[in-house]
Amino acid sequence: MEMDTNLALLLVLTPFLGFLINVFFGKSLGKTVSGTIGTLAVAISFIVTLLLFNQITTTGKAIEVTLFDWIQISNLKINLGFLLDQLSVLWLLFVTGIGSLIHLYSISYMHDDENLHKFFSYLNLFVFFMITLVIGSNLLVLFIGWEGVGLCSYLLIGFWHKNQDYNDAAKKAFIMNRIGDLGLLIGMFIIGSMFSTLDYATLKTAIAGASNLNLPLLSLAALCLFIGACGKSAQIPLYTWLPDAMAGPTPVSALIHAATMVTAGIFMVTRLNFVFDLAPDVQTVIAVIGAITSLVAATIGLVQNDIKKVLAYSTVSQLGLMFLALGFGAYEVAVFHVITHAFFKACLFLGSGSVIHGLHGEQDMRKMGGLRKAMPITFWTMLISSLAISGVPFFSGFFSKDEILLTAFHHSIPLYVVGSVASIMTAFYMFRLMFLTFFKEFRGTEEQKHHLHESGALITFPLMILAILATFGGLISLPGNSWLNEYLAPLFTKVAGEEQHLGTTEYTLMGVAVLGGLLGILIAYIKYFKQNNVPESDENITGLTKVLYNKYYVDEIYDAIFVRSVNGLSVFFRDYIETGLSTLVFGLGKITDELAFQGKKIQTGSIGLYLFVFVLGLCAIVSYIFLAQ
Amino acid sequence: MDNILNQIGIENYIFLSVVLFCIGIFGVLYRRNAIIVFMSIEIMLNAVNLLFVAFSTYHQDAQGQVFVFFSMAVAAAEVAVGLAILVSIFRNLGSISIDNLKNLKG
Amino acid sequence: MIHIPDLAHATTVQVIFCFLAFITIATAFMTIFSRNPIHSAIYLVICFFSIAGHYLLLNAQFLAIVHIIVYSGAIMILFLFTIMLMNLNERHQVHRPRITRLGAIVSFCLILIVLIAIFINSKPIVGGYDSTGEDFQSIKVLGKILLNEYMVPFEFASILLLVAMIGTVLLSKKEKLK
Amino acid sequence: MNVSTILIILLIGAFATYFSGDKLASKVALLFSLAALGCSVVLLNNYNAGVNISVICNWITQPKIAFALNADGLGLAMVLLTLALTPIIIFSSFGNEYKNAKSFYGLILFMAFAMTGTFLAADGLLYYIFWELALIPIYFIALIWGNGDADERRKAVVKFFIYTLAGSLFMLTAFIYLSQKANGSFLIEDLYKLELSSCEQFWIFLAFFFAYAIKIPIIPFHTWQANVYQKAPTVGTMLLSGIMLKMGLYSVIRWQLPIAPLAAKEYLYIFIGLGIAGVIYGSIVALRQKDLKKLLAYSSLAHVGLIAAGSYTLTLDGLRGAVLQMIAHGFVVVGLFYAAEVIFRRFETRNISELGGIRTQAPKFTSMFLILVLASVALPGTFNFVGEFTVLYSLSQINIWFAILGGTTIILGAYYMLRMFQHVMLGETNSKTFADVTLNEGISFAVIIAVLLFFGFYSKPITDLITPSLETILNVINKN
Repeated sequence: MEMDTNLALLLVLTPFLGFLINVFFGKSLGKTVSGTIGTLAVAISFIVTLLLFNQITTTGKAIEVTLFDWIQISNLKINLGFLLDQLSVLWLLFVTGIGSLIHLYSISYMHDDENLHKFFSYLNLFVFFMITLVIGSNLLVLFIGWEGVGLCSYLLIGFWHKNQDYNDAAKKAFIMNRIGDLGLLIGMFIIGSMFSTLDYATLKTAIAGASNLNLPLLSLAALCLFIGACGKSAQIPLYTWLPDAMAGPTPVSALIHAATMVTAGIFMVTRLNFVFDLAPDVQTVIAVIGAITSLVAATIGLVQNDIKKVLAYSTVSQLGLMFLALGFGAYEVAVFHVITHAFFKACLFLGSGSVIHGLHGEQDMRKMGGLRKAMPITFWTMLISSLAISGVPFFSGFFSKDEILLTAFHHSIPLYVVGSVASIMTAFYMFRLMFLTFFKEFRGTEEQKHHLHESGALITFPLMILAILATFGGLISLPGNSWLNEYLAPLFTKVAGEEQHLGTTEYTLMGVAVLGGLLGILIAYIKYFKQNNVPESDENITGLTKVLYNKYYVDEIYDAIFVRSVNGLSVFFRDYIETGLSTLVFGLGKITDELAFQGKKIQTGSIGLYLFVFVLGLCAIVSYIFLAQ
Repeated sequence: MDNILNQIGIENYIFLSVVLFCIGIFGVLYRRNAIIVFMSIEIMLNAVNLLFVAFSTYHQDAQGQVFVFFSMAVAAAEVAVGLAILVSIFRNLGSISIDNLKNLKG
Repeated sequence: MIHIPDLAHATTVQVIFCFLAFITIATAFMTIFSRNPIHSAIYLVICFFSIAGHYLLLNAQFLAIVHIIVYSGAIMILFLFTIMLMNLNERHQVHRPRITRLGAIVSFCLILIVLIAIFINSKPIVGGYDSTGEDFQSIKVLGKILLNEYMVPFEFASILLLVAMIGTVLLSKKEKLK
Repeated sequence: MNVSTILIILLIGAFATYFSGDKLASKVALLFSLAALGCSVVLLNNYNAGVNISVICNWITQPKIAFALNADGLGLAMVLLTLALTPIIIFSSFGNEYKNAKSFYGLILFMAFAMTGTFLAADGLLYYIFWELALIPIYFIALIWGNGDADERRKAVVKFFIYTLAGSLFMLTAFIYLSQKANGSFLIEDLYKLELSSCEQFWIFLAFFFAYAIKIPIIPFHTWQANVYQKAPTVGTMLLSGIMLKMGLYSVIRWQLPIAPLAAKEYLYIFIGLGIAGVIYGSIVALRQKDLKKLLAYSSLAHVGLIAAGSYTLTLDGLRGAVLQMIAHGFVVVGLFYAAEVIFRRFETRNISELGGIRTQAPKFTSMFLILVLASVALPGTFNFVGEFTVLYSLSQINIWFAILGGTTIILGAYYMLRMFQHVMLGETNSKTFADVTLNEGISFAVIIAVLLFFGFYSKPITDLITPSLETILNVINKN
């Protein structure tokens, strides 16, 4: 046990140590050292994770570590403790693994930034919180990480803090997340009061052992928890922060807003699968919201011109697919897609980062093109990832996406259709991105053209690793013979048996999905390669495209409904209610003043009158005392 | 020694005092001349003193008389100071009608 | 109830009391109604003397004498001096508004009725004037009480008088014009 | 050694500071406040070791007023809060020059004395005396050393003074009535033992409520707050918001609830509702404030609303969360006002629209400010989260809607605080130069932040300290 505690602490605290070193000494250490320390810290965590992974797979038993009491509530005692089981270690693997790669990438990518040490300290802090989120043994420790990663996201989106637009985006991300956090908190309150525990293990036994559960209340709890997941994992209606979050440096987008943090919602739902299993209505809600999100985000992604925005909407869309799977109780499928998605989306983001780096900050695809020759490694890795995300057979995305659609087909045909349409769109916009960026002629300025070059080894190396993973990642869960399902089996109460057999239906569906993906690619090929279309400039966009381009005006609607009304209310309160109340209080003073002024007039100064009144009063008092009894 | 009240009755003293006291009040209200007002006050004081002495005899106790003694001392002081104030007022205002003293007017 | 002495069978003491009471009330009234302040003062002296007579009647000789000295002597002289100093006479009298007079009379009646009503209402225990026979009001006894039991207030009375004296001197001193 | 030692040290300190002259005053004051803190820590040790450190002796016989200081866990926790914040507050003022410094620092110590007394007093009238005593120094501090137009300031400060005084009179009336019922005794145990009818309790509760609602402040009795916070010198604002507000909240737990439990139970929903209305209202008003200190004042309003709501739940969680949150809020609000002061020292303005772009010039200051902002919005890992979570949990036990509405503070709080942070600290580099924190300033911030983070992860010492006394109080509340 001692050993496990030390390992767990090592796992958590190394990134934190890296954070502290970079905060306090980063500037004096110099850029390279600072970056190396940051990377090493995460790499050590990765190594520890590998050790733990080894231990888990051999023993098959979860490691529980309890550090100390954290919060005491009458019927709840919340420990600060860790739970390292199959799920958390799996998550850790790609958090720290991809984290290390992205740290490595950042050393080169951020090298020109004067605040590099700060960047690395934030990244390390993020990894620290993400690890806490994943390995917490109860919901509240998860919540530390949950809010912590939100904070790091805030810090990193607003990393270039001189630009108030970026700061707005950061603030928006934080606040949107907090809306979800409130839901998560409320869910925790309900669960806490129902079962007197927030600890996963205890909770699981409590739910399994409970005889007459208050199911409506539990469903409410599940719904609240799902709202929390919506915030963090950017689902309708709380998804608008994620595209804006692209204001941050690209490695951040890759790490936080694609691979790790946004999957926290899926992690949480998977963690609490035993709660959600008991709330079928909520599961339906999750599935529907997931499907709608995936479709809506995909449609918006169709017309975006900012390379990172496309990827952002693609992320939202993919997350929607994952929730679709979660909604059907197919947790392992969702987890599978999380992993493959982490690989290819990280790769895509890093690749786009490489492109942006090569073009000195240009993000508009209309000003790119023909980069294939100048940046071959970037091109090939991104191509592989795009194939993966489009669901082209034998790339990782094919397996995971196919399983999701398969699950959907078994449960609900309409949602299956929605999911499939979203997948076709995904293939289309991804290849739209590829064609616009890497093929044809370069459309930027001459000077940019002059400076075009492939990025350095530190950037391309992570790209290559990720591309390999994106290609072969699917092997962990082949249809019919899934290592992942077996690995995760101890977590789930329901036995996922139905996907095991492969029949004609399944093969047909697979074929349909592949055809759909290829169809999407084909349309993109015709439109952007054959016909050589380039998206029009902003002013000329009209009709439906304009609606899509402006993201259905959701931001504007939210702004009008919530932000403006709250601000208007604030001004109203400040200018009217506050002054009104203040006047009321001063009014009491004024009334007293006025009474005194009127009372003053009684004081005529005539002693005779005073005496007369005095005698009358004397009479009254004396007769009251002596005669009234 | 025979108690004198056997022949007169305490109530007669009480009524005498009451009447005297009321005359004092009447005088205070009726006259505007500050000096006469003062005199009225003296009458009131004496009414009370008289009652004290009567009760002192009634109870065969000297306490009442002691009190009268003190009240005389206070009265003497009061009159002395009061008249000095009056003199001072007269010197400044040229009149001692209390109608002129309206500094208390709000 | 008001016990009106039967004049025909009145004892000497009763006659004296009635006489003194009449003088007291009459002169008190005259004090107030005299137009000339000096007359008022003189009536007041008579009134005080009659009260001293009451004290004597009640066998409080020491008090009677002190009363004469303090009131009829010191205080009245002060009054007279002041009046004369100010040179007041009838001409200074302001005409009194009717309302004031009415008010004064109303208060007079009211307070008289109230007080008398109280005394009647509270039914004083009349009769049974027992005499302990002890001497309680001779100069000797009073002196002992004053200087034993009431020594501190007695001393304070002296301080009071001293303060009054200083105050009077200060007040009546003519301020120097600057 | 007993708790009166602390009071004596503070009182002597106040006079010593006054007589030490303008130059030495600040140092002497700091010395005495630290001595008091040390003394309280020693006493805390004694208390934990089971030594009786309470005092009770007769003071005035007619009416029967005892000089009774009762040091239980709750009282000690509040005393520690007061005495830990006082040195920080004094130390934080080292960068400023004050006219007539000896009176200034003397008054600060005197106020600490009165507030400590309030937290310790176990006799109704003694408590009332301390309660009112605390008002006098802050009146002078705000009036004489405040900022802004003198007339405006006088208006705001006098309003505050009279308003709170008027509220306290209701409390005095209640105490007198209670002592009549308790055979002339004002002792808290005797008052606890009273069995009042529900009608009596209602009026007593209301009388207390006026005093406390104005002091805390609960809407709609808060109108004095923002103006006074703005006009008072920052030291005064820190004293007011850091400690004095807690007097009201503490008194709710110590006096109001146990003495009138029936009324508290009957009108539970109304008072929790008022607290939560304060949370939402305060947060919304804070959004569009132009003055930094005013914004912080309204954020205070929101936070204390939540604390009050927690206290009125009458559950152990609610009370405990309220106390934890009181302490956490005490520290964080002092830190935030100090940050406002640091900005004011350099830019001579607190107008949010005139600030911005400080981050590039003062990274250390920015980090510290950010941590305070995050603590204020109750990020997990900070002390405030522990309190806020506990309070919200207790609210959810009463009614889930309370938790949801009260929970809006985590959204709105984040909104106005980050909005403020963005406009004050971020953006294009400011044209005016902003020197980073000095050593003195850094120490003050570091201490506050250390406290917030330490207890954020390990609040057990405080929880263990306050729980027994809160349980006692709850027993009194639930005795029927």
